[in-house]
Amino acid sequence: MKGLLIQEGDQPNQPTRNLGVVLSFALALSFLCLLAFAAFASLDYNWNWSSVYKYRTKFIEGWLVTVGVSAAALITSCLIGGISALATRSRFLPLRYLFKIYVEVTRGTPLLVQMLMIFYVFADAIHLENRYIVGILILSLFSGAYVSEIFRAGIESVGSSQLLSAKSIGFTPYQTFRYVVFPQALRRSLPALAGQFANLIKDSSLLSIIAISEFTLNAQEVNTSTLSAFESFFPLAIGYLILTLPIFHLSRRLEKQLAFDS
Amino acid sequence: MKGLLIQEGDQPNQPTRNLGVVLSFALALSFLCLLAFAAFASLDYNWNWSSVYKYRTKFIEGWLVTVGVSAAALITSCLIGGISALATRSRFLPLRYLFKIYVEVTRGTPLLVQMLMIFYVFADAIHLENRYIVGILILSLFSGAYVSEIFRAGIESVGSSQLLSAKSIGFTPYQTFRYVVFPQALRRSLPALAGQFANLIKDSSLLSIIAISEFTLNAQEVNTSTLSAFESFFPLAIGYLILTLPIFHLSRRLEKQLAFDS
Amino acid sequence: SSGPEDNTLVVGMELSYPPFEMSDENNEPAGVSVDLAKELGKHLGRPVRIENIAFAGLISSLKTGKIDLIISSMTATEERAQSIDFSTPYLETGLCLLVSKQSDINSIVDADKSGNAIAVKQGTTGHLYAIDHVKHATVLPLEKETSAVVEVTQGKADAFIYDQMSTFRNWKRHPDTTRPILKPFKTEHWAIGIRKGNQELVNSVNAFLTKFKADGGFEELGDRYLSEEKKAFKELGYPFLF
Amino acid sequence: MNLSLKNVSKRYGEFSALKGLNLELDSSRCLTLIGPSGGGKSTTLRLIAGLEKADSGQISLNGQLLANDERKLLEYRKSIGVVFQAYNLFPHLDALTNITLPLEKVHGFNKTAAQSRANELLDRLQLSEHSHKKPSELSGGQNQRVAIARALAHDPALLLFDEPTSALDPNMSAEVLDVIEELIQDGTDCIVVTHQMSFAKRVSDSIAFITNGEVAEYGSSSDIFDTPNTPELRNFLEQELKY
Amino acid sequence: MNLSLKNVSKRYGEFSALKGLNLELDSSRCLTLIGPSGGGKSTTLRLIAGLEKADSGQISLNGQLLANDERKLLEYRKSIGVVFQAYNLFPHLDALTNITLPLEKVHGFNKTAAQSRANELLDRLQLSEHSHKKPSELSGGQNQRVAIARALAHDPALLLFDEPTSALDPNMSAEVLDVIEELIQDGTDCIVVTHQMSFAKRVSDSIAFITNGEVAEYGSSSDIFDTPNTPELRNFLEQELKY
Ligand SMILES: Nc1ncnc2c1ncn2[C@@H]1O[C@H](COP(=O)(O)OP(=O)(O)OP(=O)(O)O)[C@@H](O)[C@H]1O
Ligand SMILES: Nc1ncnc2c1ncn2[C@@H]1O[C@H](COP(=O)(O)OP(=O)(O)OP(=O)(O)O)[C@@H](O)[C@H]1O
Ligand SMILES: [Mg+2]
Ligand SMILES: [Mg+2]
Repeated sequence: MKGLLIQEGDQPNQPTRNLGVVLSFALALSFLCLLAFAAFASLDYNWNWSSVYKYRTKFIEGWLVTVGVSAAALITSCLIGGISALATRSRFLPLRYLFKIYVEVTRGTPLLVQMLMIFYVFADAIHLENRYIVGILILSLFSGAYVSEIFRAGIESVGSSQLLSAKSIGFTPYQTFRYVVFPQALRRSLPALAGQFANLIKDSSLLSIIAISEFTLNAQEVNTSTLSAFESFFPLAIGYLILTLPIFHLSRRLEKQLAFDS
Repeated sequence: MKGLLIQEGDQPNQPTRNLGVVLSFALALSFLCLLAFAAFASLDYNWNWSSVYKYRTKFIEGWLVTVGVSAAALITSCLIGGISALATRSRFLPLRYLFKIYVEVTRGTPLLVQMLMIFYVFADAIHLENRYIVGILILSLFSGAYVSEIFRAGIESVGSSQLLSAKSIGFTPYQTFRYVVFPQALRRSLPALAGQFANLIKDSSLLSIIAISEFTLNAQEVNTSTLSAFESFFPLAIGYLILTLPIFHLSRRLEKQLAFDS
Repeated sequence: SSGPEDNTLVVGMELSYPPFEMSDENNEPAGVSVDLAKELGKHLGRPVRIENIAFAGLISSLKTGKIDLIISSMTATEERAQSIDFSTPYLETGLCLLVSKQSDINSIVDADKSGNAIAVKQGTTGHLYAIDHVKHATVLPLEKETSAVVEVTQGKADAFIYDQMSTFRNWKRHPDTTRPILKPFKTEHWAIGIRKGNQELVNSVNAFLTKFKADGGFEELGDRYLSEEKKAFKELGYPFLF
Repeated sequence: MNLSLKNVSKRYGEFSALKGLNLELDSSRCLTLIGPSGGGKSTTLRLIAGLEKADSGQISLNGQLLANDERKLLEYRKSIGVVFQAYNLFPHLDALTNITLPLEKVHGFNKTAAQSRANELLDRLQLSEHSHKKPSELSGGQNQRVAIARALAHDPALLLFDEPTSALDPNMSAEVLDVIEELIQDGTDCIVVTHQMSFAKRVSDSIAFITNGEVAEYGSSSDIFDTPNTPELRNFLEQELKY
Repeated sequence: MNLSLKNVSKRYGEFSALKGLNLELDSSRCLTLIGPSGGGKSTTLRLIAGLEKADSGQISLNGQLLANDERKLLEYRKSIGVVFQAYNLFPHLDALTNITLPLEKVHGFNKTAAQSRANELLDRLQLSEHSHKKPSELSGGQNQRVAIARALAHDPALLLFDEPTSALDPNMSAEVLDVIEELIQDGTDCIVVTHQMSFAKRVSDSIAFITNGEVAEYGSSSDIFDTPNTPELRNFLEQELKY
């Protein structure tokens, strides 16, 4: 039992502690599995897994679309978010308010509305026809507003003594940002950022409304085709977890690596 | 032109600066409005506003459902998030991992899947029939996982010298949390928290799939009923902004009030 | 849902397919299916409650006992019949096309050319038809009917496969930019969905439908909700829905 | 005070900050820790304050072994006052609240009593004008004085000061010294880390010379300053004289 | 160095930290700022360093008015070295990188040159063993020494030190003093804030006494210490002697 409790002064790599970690994890997981099992057992439902298996290529194709679109949007949204975070702190006020309005309105309205408006109104006006490109753009703009706020919070968490110090050693504003503010802000932003990336991946499912046949849409189509209520949600959940868990894991590792005590 | 630029040493309440702020805001807003106007003007679409007006009660009723459900879920998700943030730092490892798994799986899978699974499987198993209660619960569990991570990041951003200091003045762990960690963590978490609350409000639209006739669903139904593609998205966007903008505003004000320099 | 002591008849439908399933200005369920459900309730002597459920969730809700019946313009397909039972059909309609006003497409064969894009609404029989039969054109499965129409008006899609009545109504809504090709290339039947193993209810529903039809109930519903369509279909020489 | 540290060691990761430190004092009113920078003075102070746990060895104060149990440690910590080398004030609270918070929440003062006590100390340390500034708005010496006020406010039985006058001008240092001397007179024990030998000479009756994670030499004030035994200490004190 | 501050004032919100400060030095190698805590010494230093802007008044160094333009200020800041009272090291970088980063990014050293320069200084300040620790893992004096090393590394023309030896033992203080004296010999100018009058006496040729946001008195080292004019300064120095 003692291995399941950790003491304040414990070193992270003691053998009893490692055993405790594995045991605790197993305990927690099996508890949850049991719960799920009990719930499903009480459900009077006629499972039909073979038809889900039949449609496996549909799952895989959808998943790949989701991966591609999300990856592209992830990078673009970081760019947009970074620029916007800086612009909302710009000394040129119209620019600052432009981006502030962008951030608030984008975070304040549903992605659904933005998706339809941008695709059928704005993209149409400038004759941007490729739905994948527009889709990635919409997703990036949406997520970028959140990333912008996350970065802003990170930037503001850097104490003024750090900025004074950076100035004193002759850093330009850019160097101050690059070597002092950014590393510290990144460390503080990582958890929120990882959450936002997971959101982006999941939000990409809304691209189905402009007929991009991504993972969720395809899974639901399988459900419709096979008239199953639940079966295809298992591959769906797993498919998203395959993408999101590594992000969380990576973020945790980076958090540890970049850790510093202020 | 000069009023549109702010200098480093500027005091926030100089009259030229105030004028600059208003002007800049107006400039930015009109630029965006112009852009929107141009895009809509180029759209060849047969607008039909009267039918939207006809369905106003439908909008209002849906909006009220969204407000009620979101408000309830917001409070519950903060509770769940707070408990979970503490539990993921608990010294009792099985508890810690239980909540870690909860947080990662919940953030890692689509709300859609969770909604259907919990409503049709888990709630059914324990004979919880009221869809509003179940809906609020699902939403709170989902959002709670995000809140948990936001709190965790905030808690971890408090420097160890603060904890040492709190210990030295004889604070109990609870008092340390209450008077030292929480206020500092809250300040750092506010921007992410506000974003998450906005997300929760918007995510409540997914409750439509368990037949809760909330705002988005009703707005879409009006669109289908009147065979309109865009009209009801305007009230929809405004309806959500009425809920989300005050949150952002409040968060900004609190951020300023609680500001401190480390 | 209905316990043994509560004999309310819970009817599931998605209230987004006017004039069959919709909400009125007071946000109350209304439309052909709602009236039909109420008539059925009267016939069975049970109070009726309408549950508004997304189309994709209807069958799950029925199977898990959250509702007793589906009356939601649901086409009785073979696949669906494997997991739920259907009453005798109460309406016949067909899939047809909505195309852009300038388009020279006149049939599904014209539309199914490589380089063309055909819009469908996700999960509808039009979608299923497209999956099985559209060989050359790209299929655009859209979540919303209105999006599909906009795709056609903007030339993003060359045709939209949908049922006759809706196609007619969408054309009426956008007469300057669209053109309907109302001749059906596939007919289908709507029926009431009932949970499997409930033969008694199937029988009484069927009995009701027969009686309702004989009493001219459907004629009356058509006049109440679809008078314009009824007239137009008569002029075009297509059989009307009921 | 009766203080005993037996073979106390403390590691930070790979690094040994204390390597079996020994110190045995029978009765001392004020102990001064001196020694080169990085020698382990602050670490020793943190261990005696019960803020960190030694990896091995025993610490006892007035015959009582320092508890291992958090609840007892908590009681112990309530009876001491600590001034950290980096002050460690709470950055989100103003000077006044930094002092009143522990009084109200830990020592059961009501709000007015806490404020009047805090103001009394702030007055004495010439900070009344600055009581509503947050730590980031105070000068170095002002921060240090607030930290001193916080440590003194609840009349602790034992004071632990880590270079309490390093940021203060001679005037202010003298004032702080007066306060400390008064407290010692009134029966408070204290342990002070300092680099100012004059300070050590004036207030303390015993001195320990900590270098390289060990106590190289300790004894009464006069012994240490007049007849240092180890070459390290002799060398350390010589520099002081030269300069 | 030729330094002139004319009627310099600086407010923080409602609070006047400097209230029209005047100082005129024709040629001085090392100026020491002394005065009571909260008097405005650190603020004056930050203004001279071009890190904050005065609300009114003029500062000129060697005949050159301190630029208002950011680009020129940047060039100026590259030519100085600052040690802050709270050290202000970068918490996310280890000691070595804290020193090499500005060398590499601002002064164009390549990586090896920067490291060897940093190690040379770390050696001299007895920190080689701790070069891979982050600031939170260093003792108070070690942090201060890293800050000193960072300020010296690029051989600045002007050094600004805010109580550079407050956390150092006499031994280490002497070492730092030696370094500073060598630099002054080699032509570096310096301005030092200190509370240690012995330090002031030893290294500086001129002294300014700052109190209450003003320079109450300034002059050559000997003038100030031997014949103080103002009662404030006399009082200030008396305490020092007493103690
Ligand atoms: N968290 C840590 N990780 C690694 N080393 C540490 C840590 N904390 C302290 N040390 C090391 O332990 C040694 C003793 O530190 P301590 O703060 O006790 O020194 P000190 O005697 O107070 O020095 P100073 O007079 O400079 O304050 C130092 O060499 C320091 O680098
Ligand atoms: N950001 C700020 N907001 C308000 N007041 C400030 C701020 N910064 C400094 N002050 C005040 O300005 C005055 C001068 O501060 P400064 O740091 O220059 O003093 P100092 O002479 O260096 O004192 P010390 O010897 O204690 O370091 C102090 O009274 C301080 O409280
Ligand atoms: Mg120390
Ligand atoms: Mg100062």
